[in-house]
Amino acid sequence: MNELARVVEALLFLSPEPVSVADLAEASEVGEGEVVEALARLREHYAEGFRGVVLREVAGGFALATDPVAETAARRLMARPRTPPLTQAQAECLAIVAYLQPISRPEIARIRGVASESAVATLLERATIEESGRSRFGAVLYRTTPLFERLFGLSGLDELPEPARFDPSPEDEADLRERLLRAGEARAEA
Amino acid sequence: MNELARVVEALLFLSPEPVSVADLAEASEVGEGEVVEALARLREHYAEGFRGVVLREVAGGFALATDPVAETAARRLMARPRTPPLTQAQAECLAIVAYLQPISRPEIARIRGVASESAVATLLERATIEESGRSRFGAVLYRTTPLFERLFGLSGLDELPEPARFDPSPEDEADLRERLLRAGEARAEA
Amino acid sequence: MPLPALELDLEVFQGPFDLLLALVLREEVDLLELDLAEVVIAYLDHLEQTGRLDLESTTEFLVLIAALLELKSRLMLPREEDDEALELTAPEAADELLARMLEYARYRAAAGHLRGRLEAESGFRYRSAPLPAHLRRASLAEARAVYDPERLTRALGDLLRTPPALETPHMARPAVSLERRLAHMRALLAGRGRVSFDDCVADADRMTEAVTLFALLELYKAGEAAWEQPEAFGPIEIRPTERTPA
Repeated sequence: MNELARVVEALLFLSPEPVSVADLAEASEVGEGEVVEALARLREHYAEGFRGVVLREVAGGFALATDPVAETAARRLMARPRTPPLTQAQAECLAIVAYLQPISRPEIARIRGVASESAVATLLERATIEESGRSRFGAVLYRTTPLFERLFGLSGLDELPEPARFDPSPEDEADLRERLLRAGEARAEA
Repeated sequence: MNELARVVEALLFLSPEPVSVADLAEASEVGEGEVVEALARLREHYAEGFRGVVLREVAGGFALATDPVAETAARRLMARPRTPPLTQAQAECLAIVAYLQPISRPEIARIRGVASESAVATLLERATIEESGRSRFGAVLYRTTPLFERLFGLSGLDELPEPARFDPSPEDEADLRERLLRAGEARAEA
Repeated sequence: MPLPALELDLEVFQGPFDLLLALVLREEVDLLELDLAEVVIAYLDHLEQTGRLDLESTTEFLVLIAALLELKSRLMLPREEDDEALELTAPEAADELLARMLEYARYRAAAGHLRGRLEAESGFRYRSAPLPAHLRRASLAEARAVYDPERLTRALGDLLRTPPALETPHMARPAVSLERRLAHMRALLAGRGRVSFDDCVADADRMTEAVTLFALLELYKAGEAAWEQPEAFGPIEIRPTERTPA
């Protein structure tokens, strides 16, 4: 490992948040290209599956994290609960904010069809979403945080799959329509 | 590196304090002899002078620490205040400390109605608040820092805006601390 | 319980719920004629009979019924000549209902994706150890004013607010409880005899107003109170009846 790679490793070890290539370059007083090279070297060292620590690209930067191989032991040592899993309501609110940000709570409720206060409050408390100004009608707007990207292992929001991927296929949609209509006809004949 | 060495590496990576062989053995559910062997393997990997992070044996156990090679760059990286937007939890904790300082963490939690460790830790980490002695019950007290005033463009704490504008019941004459605690307890019961 | 299994026996319709939806979509049943409260009650009865709560289908039901309610309320609104936004024809309403079902389906699936991702990430832990003391001091010289002090004052204002509070299981967590509004109205009626609805909701938000209206209906149903509204949009006068508990 050359000196720059060593410096970059140390910076990632120290920093409590993912560090961008630009920040690494500025701190090390080298060009971004050199940092990218040093990161590639580090990545070889930290190839997943060989070490207890892995190099990850999350939330617009790079970070070191433990390999899941150590999760059970880590839980015993740290006696700290992991982020609790999301309830269905929380997951839906988070998905809506992630894709439609900035978005207000009334809009979230409109899409979900139910009031979503408690789920939104929990997401705020856990800092996966945060306020982002107000709409022109005065409603608080929400967006996701860098912590969200880190917890979900996203290098950036553009890594979220296209929302259309989750739509029912045209066949399924047509199916749904037809199923409803058929039921209607059966009823009309009865 | 075998699996145990990987687990030990991960545990040392996560722990802010040196970890004893006994604790490493307990968390990994193996004998101390095996941990000592795994540490020997790790030591080869972390031989000083080759990595940005080194394995140290210090009072009380083993710890990972950065190599002095990165000292200057680390100083540069950390010297720049990190100022991402405040989350609601962070803004609330900071407001409580700013208006009521010095104040202890249990009191902050009582006012907010929820545990506030991670938000307080972030504010400490970003040096907008700092410890300021202990209460007579032994709890750590917090106050804002000069950096806080700088980041908020205040020339002194007396420049903090009057709470009246956002106060839902400005006619209430009780002491601010008392009112906040009262509202917090009502929230915790809700 | 799959939703189609819900059998309805309503004034204008008899049959399974999905058929009702189909008929509304094809405009064979007039949404204006349909008593949606009856649908809700039938659903609640059904839940009680089956004795178990399937969150998935309950959510689906809530989404559908909320959509129907909103569409119906828009159909019922008096049409203003100059306000085209309010004019929603039945086919438009039907299209919107279907579009809304599809939109919700999209985010429900996206939610599943996110949960999977979080699960897959659960083994990775990041280091959160504090910085060594000599690195901890951010340099004052590099600090610029980036935050608005008003953000703090606003947060303080939020903290001073006492919540209207209460907890209900899972999904809908109304911020206002029917019980409390009932107690509030009973207290007013016991204290003053006659009250106006406006008195009951003085300074209240819309949610509280809505729940208070439910509370009024409850009191009426229980025979505790009667009311009068002499003219449309005029004040509503409420008075206790003989059966009001002391």
